[in-house]
Amino acid sequence: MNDIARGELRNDGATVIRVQAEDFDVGVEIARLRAGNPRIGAVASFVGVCRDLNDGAAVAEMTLEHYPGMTEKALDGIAREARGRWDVIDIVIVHRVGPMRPTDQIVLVIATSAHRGEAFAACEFLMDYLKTRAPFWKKERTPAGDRWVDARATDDAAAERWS
Amino acid sequence: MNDIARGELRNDGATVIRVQAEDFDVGVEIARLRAGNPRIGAVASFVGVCRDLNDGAAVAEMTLEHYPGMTEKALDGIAREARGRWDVIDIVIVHRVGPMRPTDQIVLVIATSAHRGEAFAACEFLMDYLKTRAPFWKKERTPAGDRWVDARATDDAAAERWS
Amino acid sequence: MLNVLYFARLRESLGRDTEKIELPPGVADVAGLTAWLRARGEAWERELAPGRSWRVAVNQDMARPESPVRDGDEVAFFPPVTGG
Amino acid sequence: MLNVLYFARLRESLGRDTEKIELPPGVADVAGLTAWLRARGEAWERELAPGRSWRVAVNQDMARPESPVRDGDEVAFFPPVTGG
Repeated sequence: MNDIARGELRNDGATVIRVQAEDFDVGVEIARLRAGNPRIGAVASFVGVCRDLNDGAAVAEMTLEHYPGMTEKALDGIAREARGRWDVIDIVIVHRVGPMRPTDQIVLVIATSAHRGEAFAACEFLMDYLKTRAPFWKKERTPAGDRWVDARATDDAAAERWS
Repeated sequence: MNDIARGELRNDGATVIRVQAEDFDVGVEIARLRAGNPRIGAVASFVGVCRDLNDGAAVAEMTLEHYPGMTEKALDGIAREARGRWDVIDIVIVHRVGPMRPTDQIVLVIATSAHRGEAFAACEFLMDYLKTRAPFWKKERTPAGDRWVDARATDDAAAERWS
Repeated sequence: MLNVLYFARLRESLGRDTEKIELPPGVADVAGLTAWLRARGEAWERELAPGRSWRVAVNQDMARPESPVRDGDEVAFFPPVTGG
Repeated sequence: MLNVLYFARLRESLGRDTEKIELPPGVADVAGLTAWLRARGEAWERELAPGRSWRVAVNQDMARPESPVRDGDEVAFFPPVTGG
């Protein structure tokens, strides 16, 4: 990568964090980022989706609870940590709360960069850290009744890869 | 992961490959995949974007040439290889050809899965292999004239990580 | 005064989402406050047992047993997070 | 008869995008066909020189110098790919 380009890229984008009940549109979010900075060459994104089956039980509906205040603080801290590790331009984190049904979108994470390696790494890091550090809790409605989803050991392992 | 769920997931989605001059909408593509399969829990995607600066030169426009016939064959082979390695549900590869300008979208790769680790890995693998194996060539228009973009050693290195 | 919050499974099991607690004498850290809450009775002892999985945040930052707790702090108890 | 294709920089330098070539006597693989093309003259020698970066596909699969070339094959010459 060209040194001048690197210098120009730093701190050039923005971090956007939203916690909302409303759905989101990945295409709209990416179009906004692209239009805002012609130095973006790579946009890595992740959408977490509500499944109809979790740990073998049929899920009819799910409700996401969070800790207002700490949520935004934790997500902002995760974004800062990603910026310290990779040369990303933009970071977008949108996390929905409230009731959701199978096939509904739950979370969106986008990382943009000049090159794809940094965008991919930052995006996966953001998701792994969000999964273990951001105060959200899922409660599922199944035929056997409501149940709080247990944290996964695989999520802790995924987050620990980065330390 | 639940064994029954794993078995049900295999070969359950589709591979979609398109080479086209038209733009694409990530949100529309993801919405279609989600609606088609309530077992999708993770959607990893990547959008490659035309930059206004490459190797230090200002880029006003770019043209993508490809090898009709081999392109589709190569992309299909890359998708099959990804399916052999990860438990993905859907794979979407859309690659544009023809003239493009800075901030325009060039390529879209999406991998869906029940869980995010496999979706991320498959998506990054698809991009790395596409970068070194799919017959596309970029020609940039710069103030110093037109020039064919040279292949990057970093792309070969990225693809070799997976072998 | 501490502002204590409970979320998710703990909110339901303990029957409250928030309460004001006068900083108990001798309590100076998360471990001390947890021990004091556990002494409240059965549900508290069960949910905050050493074998159960729960987390504590002090002033909206993840905390550890030895993290200090001071008058005026916001202390939250909740299960391991499951967002995304 | 071989159907030979050229793409990108090679298409421009060699001044053609496709041509039919009668399989030259003694040519049985990619290395042989490349050597035969290189003997055509200056631009060919320069673009297909061992030190230059180019790739060959036979019947739309990436090929190596030792890959066989047979009558009726589609053989393509092009620079390393730069898509995405």
